[in-house]
Amino acid sequence: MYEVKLDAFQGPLDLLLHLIQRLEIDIYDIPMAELTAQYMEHVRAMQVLELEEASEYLVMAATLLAIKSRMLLPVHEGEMEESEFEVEEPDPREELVQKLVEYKKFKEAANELKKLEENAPENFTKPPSDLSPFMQDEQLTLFNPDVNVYDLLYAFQKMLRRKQLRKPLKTTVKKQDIPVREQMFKVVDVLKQRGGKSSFFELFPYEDKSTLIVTFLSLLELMKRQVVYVEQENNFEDLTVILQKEELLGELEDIDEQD
Amino acid sequence: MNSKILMSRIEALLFVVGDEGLTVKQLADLLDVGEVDIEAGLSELKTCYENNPASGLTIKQLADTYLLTTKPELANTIKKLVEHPNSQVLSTAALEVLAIIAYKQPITRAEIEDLRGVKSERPIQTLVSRGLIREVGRAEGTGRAILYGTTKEFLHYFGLSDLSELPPLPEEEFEAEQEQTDLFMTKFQEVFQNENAKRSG
Amino acid sequence: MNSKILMSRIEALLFVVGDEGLTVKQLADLLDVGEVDIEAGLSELKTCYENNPASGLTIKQLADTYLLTTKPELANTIKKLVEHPNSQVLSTAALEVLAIIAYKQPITRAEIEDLRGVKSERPIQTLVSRGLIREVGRAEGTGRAILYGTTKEFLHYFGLSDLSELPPLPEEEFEAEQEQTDLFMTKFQEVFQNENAKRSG
Repeated sequence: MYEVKLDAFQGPLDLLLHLIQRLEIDIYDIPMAELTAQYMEHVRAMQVLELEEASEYLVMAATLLAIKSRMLLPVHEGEMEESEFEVEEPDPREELVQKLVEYKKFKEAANELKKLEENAPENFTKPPSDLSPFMQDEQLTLFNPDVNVYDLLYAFQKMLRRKQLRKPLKTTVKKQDIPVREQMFKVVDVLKQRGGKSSFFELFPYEDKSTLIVTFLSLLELMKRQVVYVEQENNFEDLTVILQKEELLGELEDIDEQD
Repeated sequence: MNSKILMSRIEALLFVVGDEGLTVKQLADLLDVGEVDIEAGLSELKTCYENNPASGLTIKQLADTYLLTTKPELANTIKKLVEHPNSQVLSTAALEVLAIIAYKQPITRAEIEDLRGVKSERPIQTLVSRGLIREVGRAEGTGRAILYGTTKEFLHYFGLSDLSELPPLPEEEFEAEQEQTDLFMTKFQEVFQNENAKRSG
Repeated sequence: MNSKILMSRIEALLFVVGDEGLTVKQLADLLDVGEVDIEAGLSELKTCYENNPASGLTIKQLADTYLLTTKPELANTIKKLVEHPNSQVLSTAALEVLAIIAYKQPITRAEIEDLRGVKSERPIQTLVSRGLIREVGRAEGTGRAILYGTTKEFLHYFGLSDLSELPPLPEEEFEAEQEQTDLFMTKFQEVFQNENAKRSG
């Protein structure tokens, strides 16, 4: 069984690179049978997740199978050993290898960009000043003639960002964190109201993220203490939370509140 | 804190906020020094600007807000920028207002000003007179404020056949939440599997 | 023009345009002096900022544009007021697409998708709306597909002043060839030694 995480891969090429690395395969001499088998197994596990790119994974699966079968075609003995006889019989893997190598290059480049992103020097600029006091009334030149929709979008974006950036100054009151302990009682109450059973998502009617997280933590605590348990009929179906104990009293003594 | 360092910090803060400016109290809070020190720093900065002919900046006080601005004697230089046909900048305010209207129409002036954080009467006027935006209705409520929207001329100007051809706005909020949910689900599944393992074990 | 006055004018203009910045040519046109004088003025201004501990500003170059920014050592002060623009980091998908565009620009969506082996519409959209990439033209042919390229914002975001400052693209091909050559040499030496052994034997 493989545990395949949602969105762990950036597509079939990424998955293949991962497998090649994990199986310590030489990218220039791929054992197709092994790689295909591993790939299929992963895709099978991932298909359940209904990835948006499911079709691309399947196309790649078909490609791998095709390459594998082409490699099984009989090859004349001599060709294998004496390179002088090597003629225009391209390796069926060649195109795939090229793709993988090319993709790997950009994957690494993306990592380099990530490092740059983390270490970018932090210079702050300012929004352009309001120049209307300097403008004539009859000012007609509005835009640079090259202005296009992207400038429009960017102007909007910049404005939004500017607005977002100033938020901390205005909202100085910090939100009061709800203690996990308190939320555990609430969760149990909700469950009692619903006859001891609720769908997982119905336990999260709260809008702000901190409440969501506290509710989640409290649910984990309740599970750990076996006050509730969670059922799921099939993979990735809705979860059902079921109350096991009516009373919480003894269960709350050793909760670590993170203050 | 060394007074020079304090000055550099005040200057940097006033610079990034631009036209909005900051009050002495805000500066004092941000820099964690007394208001007296901030006042001294501001006045020292201003003196430096005034005494330095190579500096184009000065500090202006509007009510209780201090802002960095260009020296009055440089007004003619700045005017050139506005008059210069190829300058990107002159478009900024109008372009921003136009962008807001394009993406948020129908929208009132008050809403636009709220989004931008500055008065926007002038750019709106200019855009109306250029035929890029127009009144498309009136808001409900006492004021019956004018609602603005874009015109056909707008589509023509930007080579669009339809508003739906505007590049879509980012879904960053959504993505960020999405990621959190994913993380959340991953964590949850981990715990869930552990629980299951315990049960079956 | 007196060089101090020129500096003050350059500073004032750069201040007013803010994150838009200005090129040497624009500055030269606006101030009606030669580009050489502008370059000298910019460099003199930068030196003054660097040497003055009471100054919070510096000059940064992005492609051919110059902008006024705060000094990097004041980042912590500014961050009390504003979030760092990079606080919302890019997803892996967006970084991959961005890397491809950065090194292969101008490039179409289809080419990007071919390289990555997956649909890439969403990350492209995110990058467009964050101002990191933009349409730079249309491909020849029936579809007239959009060609994407990186923006100045891209340079700013990654702290580059120029595309040439991008780290070189890893050259897998080269390494592979190297290895093949090595293998060849090893084989050759083996055979050679065998031959020698036979001869001497």
